[in-house]
Amino acid sequence: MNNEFEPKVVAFVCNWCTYAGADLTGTSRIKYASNVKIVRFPCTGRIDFMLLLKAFANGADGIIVSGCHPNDCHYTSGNFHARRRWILFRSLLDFMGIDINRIQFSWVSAAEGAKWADIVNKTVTNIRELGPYMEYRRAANFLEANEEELTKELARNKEEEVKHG
Amino acid sequence: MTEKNIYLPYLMTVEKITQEAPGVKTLRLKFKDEEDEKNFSFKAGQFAEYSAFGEGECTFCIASSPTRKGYVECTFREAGRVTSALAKLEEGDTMGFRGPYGNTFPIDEWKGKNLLFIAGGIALPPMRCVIWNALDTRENFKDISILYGAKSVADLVYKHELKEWDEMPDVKLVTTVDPGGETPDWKGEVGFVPSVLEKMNPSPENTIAIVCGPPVMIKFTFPVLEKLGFKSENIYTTLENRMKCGVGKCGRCNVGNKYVCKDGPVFSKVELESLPAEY
Amino acid sequence: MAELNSKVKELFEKDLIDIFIGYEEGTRNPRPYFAYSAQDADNLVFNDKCQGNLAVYLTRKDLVGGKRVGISASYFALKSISQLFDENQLKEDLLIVLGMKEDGSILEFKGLDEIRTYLSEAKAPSKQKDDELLKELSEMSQAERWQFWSDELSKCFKCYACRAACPMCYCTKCIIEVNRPQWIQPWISTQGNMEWQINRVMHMAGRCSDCGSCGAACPIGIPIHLLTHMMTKTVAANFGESNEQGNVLSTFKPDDKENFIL
Amino acid sequence: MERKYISQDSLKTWLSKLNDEGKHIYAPVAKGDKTDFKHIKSVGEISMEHIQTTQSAKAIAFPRTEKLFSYTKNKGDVSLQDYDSSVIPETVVFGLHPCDAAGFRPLSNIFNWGTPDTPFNERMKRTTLIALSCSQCDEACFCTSVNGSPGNTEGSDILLTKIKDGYLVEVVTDKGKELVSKYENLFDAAPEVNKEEFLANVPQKFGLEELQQRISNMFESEVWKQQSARCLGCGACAFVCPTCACFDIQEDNKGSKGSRLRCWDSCGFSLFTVHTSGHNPREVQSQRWRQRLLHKFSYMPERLSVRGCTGCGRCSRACPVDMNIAEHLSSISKLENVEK
Repeated sequence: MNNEFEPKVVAFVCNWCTYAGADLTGTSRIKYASNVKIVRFPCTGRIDFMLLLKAFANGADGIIVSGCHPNDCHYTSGNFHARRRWILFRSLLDFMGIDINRIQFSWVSAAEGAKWADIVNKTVTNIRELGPYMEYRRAANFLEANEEELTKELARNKEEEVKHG
Repeated sequence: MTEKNIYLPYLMTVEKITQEAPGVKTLRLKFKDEEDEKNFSFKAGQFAEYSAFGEGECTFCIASSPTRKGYVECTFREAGRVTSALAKLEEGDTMGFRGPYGNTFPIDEWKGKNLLFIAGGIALPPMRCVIWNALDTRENFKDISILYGAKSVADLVYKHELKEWDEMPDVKLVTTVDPGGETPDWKGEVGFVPSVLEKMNPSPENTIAIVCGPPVMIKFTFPVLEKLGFKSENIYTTLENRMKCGVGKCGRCNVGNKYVCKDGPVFSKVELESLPAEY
Repeated sequence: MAELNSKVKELFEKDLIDIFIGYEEGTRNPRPYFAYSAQDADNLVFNDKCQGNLAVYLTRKDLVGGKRVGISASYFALKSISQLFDENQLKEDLLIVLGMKEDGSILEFKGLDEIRTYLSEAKAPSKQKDDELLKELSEMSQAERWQFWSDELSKCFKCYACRAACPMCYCTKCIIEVNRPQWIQPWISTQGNMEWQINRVMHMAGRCSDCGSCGAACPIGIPIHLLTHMMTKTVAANFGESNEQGNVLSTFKPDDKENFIL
Repeated sequence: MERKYISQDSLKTWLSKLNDEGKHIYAPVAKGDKTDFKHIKSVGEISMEHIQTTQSAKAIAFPRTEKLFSYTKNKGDVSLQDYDSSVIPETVVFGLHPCDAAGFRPLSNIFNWGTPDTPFNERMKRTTLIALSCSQCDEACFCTSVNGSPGNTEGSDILLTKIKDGYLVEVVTDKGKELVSKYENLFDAAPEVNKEEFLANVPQKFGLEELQQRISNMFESEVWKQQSARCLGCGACAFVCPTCACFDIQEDNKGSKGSRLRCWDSCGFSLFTVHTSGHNPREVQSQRWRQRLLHKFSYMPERLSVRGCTGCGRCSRACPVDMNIAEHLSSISKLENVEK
């Protein structure tokens, strides 16, 4: 068994541009990292920031958020709204010490199959270097009352990590 | 551990699912562990906490009669997170059950009396438990009358049992639907429960009235009963309040210093009158 | 202060208001007070020890519903009032606002426009201490910031005093109470606590008056007002000080600048 | 009750030895201007200067969030994993004040009303309370108004009182005795002192009898509305209270595994009692404030034979809008026109 760390990356993409772009990547037979799981949304404006946090809490090591280029939104302005939200959200996360290097934002159009492959590959390489995102997951598992249990559990995890190299 | 964890539910198998009305289902539950079943008993009027694992717990009365052994039933309307999850269960699935909790209808004290059941909408389930209990021990009681009303014909729950009760020679059943809720072939009454009750004109003589329904129905039914000559000590109802623990600890369900989960859910009208209006 | 008392007295005597929202002397610091008559007006105080943002009471229906309301408002309360108007939460003809300047003088506003004009010209009270803390935090490494906030927020016991004290948190059902889907864990855990604050701050973005009442209200003393303070600065830096086109997050400019989208 | 003496240094040694034994020691630790109970690693962390910790010590037996049991789902089937009491460590709470120690009785009465509550009882069983008499108080303290006192031994296993350079040790229970007898050599004979001289002087704010006479008969009073007008409806008062025990039950579920959790809740929240139908028996803040006071001063004494308030004054200190409970209670105790 290969014990090398395989990053788990979740991609939140819009239906009209990036999803179609990712489709094109496939039909063009461009090979790219298989670590990404794509979640399709009607529009980037529809991607709630909580989903990103849920992804981290549930085991994602990296996140890609991607949609139509400015002025190309199927709904005219969804991506403009999304962009504002990301600007604020990203700076808030950074201020709270949540690792924003693990979130990649991008515009990928339906014609940019190669760009999609590139972004995924870049993100996966980047996350591979950063390693698994344990901090947020640990906070997710924290229950004060079960502190003792948690300590034991973490110790066990560590042992396993050591065992598996 | 020395004592039993009171929050740990019994595991139950969903044995039978009945669609009673739009959004209303009855689940028949069987204990997974025979030992649990043997040690379990309850009385008419008690309630329980039902859990859909992964979603949480919900409080309903036990809708089946204690005279019918081997299972418990609950009837509920899909309204929130837990009830929606319970409604999605299939026959053979496992759910949790914690109970029985609360007090009971003083059915033993009612021996030799007439019983008048008045229910509205989704409040027939708590009453169904007592009705079957009374019918299964029919010799203990004199006349049994049931007045049941719902918004529309479709919303009447326990349709097949209503038919069964209707066909019983020693039960007087009156069903009614709100004006506008009738269908062309509806043979029952049309009108709100309080006015139909007035028309029914039951005798208060040696009779216990058990009223269950939405607050507005209760509010208008009590004066009618009073007018008919029913004394407060002969009128019973059940209260419902939001609950989490079911055992008097979580602090939600009290009305004044009475806890619906411990002192209720069954209250006589006399008790109700002594409570502050906080329900 | 005597000016405030006589002004409010006058409002009652002329029968212009039914209730006046202000402060009275409290145990350690002044506390919110509601005057219902000219006589009550004698109890009103206003000084630099007055904490919180009185605008929070303007959306309390059981308190002010249908009443003609007067209020003594600090700079920050004025900002909140202006924002509440933008969000259609207040009625202009039911509200008389007395602006309380830092030097103790009173500003009488005739209508919302005057408040807006004043706010566009007035300088916000300085927040030197908060600015220093902000700087300190932003100079930390990401890991240190994580340590700081996860330590602080692990103490939170979710009493929601931050929400209750905030004039902009007037929703009758908060996101935290929505359970289908359950966006945020309602129980107390570091992650849930953090996500609660992230949601709170995101929902405040561009609406927050930066009054700091959330931090002042926190019984455990978690500096959550730094989050909103930081957000206010970020909003201003990215989208400018005024939001004439509407709330920051419900509008946009095609040329909004960022440097992180590939 | 056995009385002993321990010097400042020996006290530190004693606590260090208990810590070395593997007992979890919770003690007040200061950070900034707030002091709170924390699981300490060394006695050096302990702060003794504070008047009152921000939070009470109730979380030792009634944690903010606690697993009641866990389950594993497998298709339609479910298996349960019961509450595991073996993970609860032997615990010593040091430095709590008599008002906090007294708070464990109302808690215990709530959790054992009719049916015993396992998680609470298992934690209590493993907890020993070493309380510290109060030598100072502030304007929020009112223990003397609710039958308490700064040197009250009720609820404590051991009560320490600072006398000059050491502590008078009152060993109240067998649990306390156990902790002392193991390290007998650290203790000396108690000197002849009048303990009262070393205690804070907590002024009485209201007459308990006058309050009790009125409060049970004033459900419909206008007072609740007046008092609660500025209340914001947060849960700070309930969460810092040593006797507030209202809780919520929630589900933590991830994939096929999950747990049922109990977490703190407060009667001050607007949605605390709301029905599925949308009907809310306590619709406005005044009703919720009334519930808070009546629960503590009427319902609990009537049903559980114990008052739900020990006069620690935490709620008054924590309240963002200065809902000073002693002030409100004292105004109730002076009300006229209430049927007695």
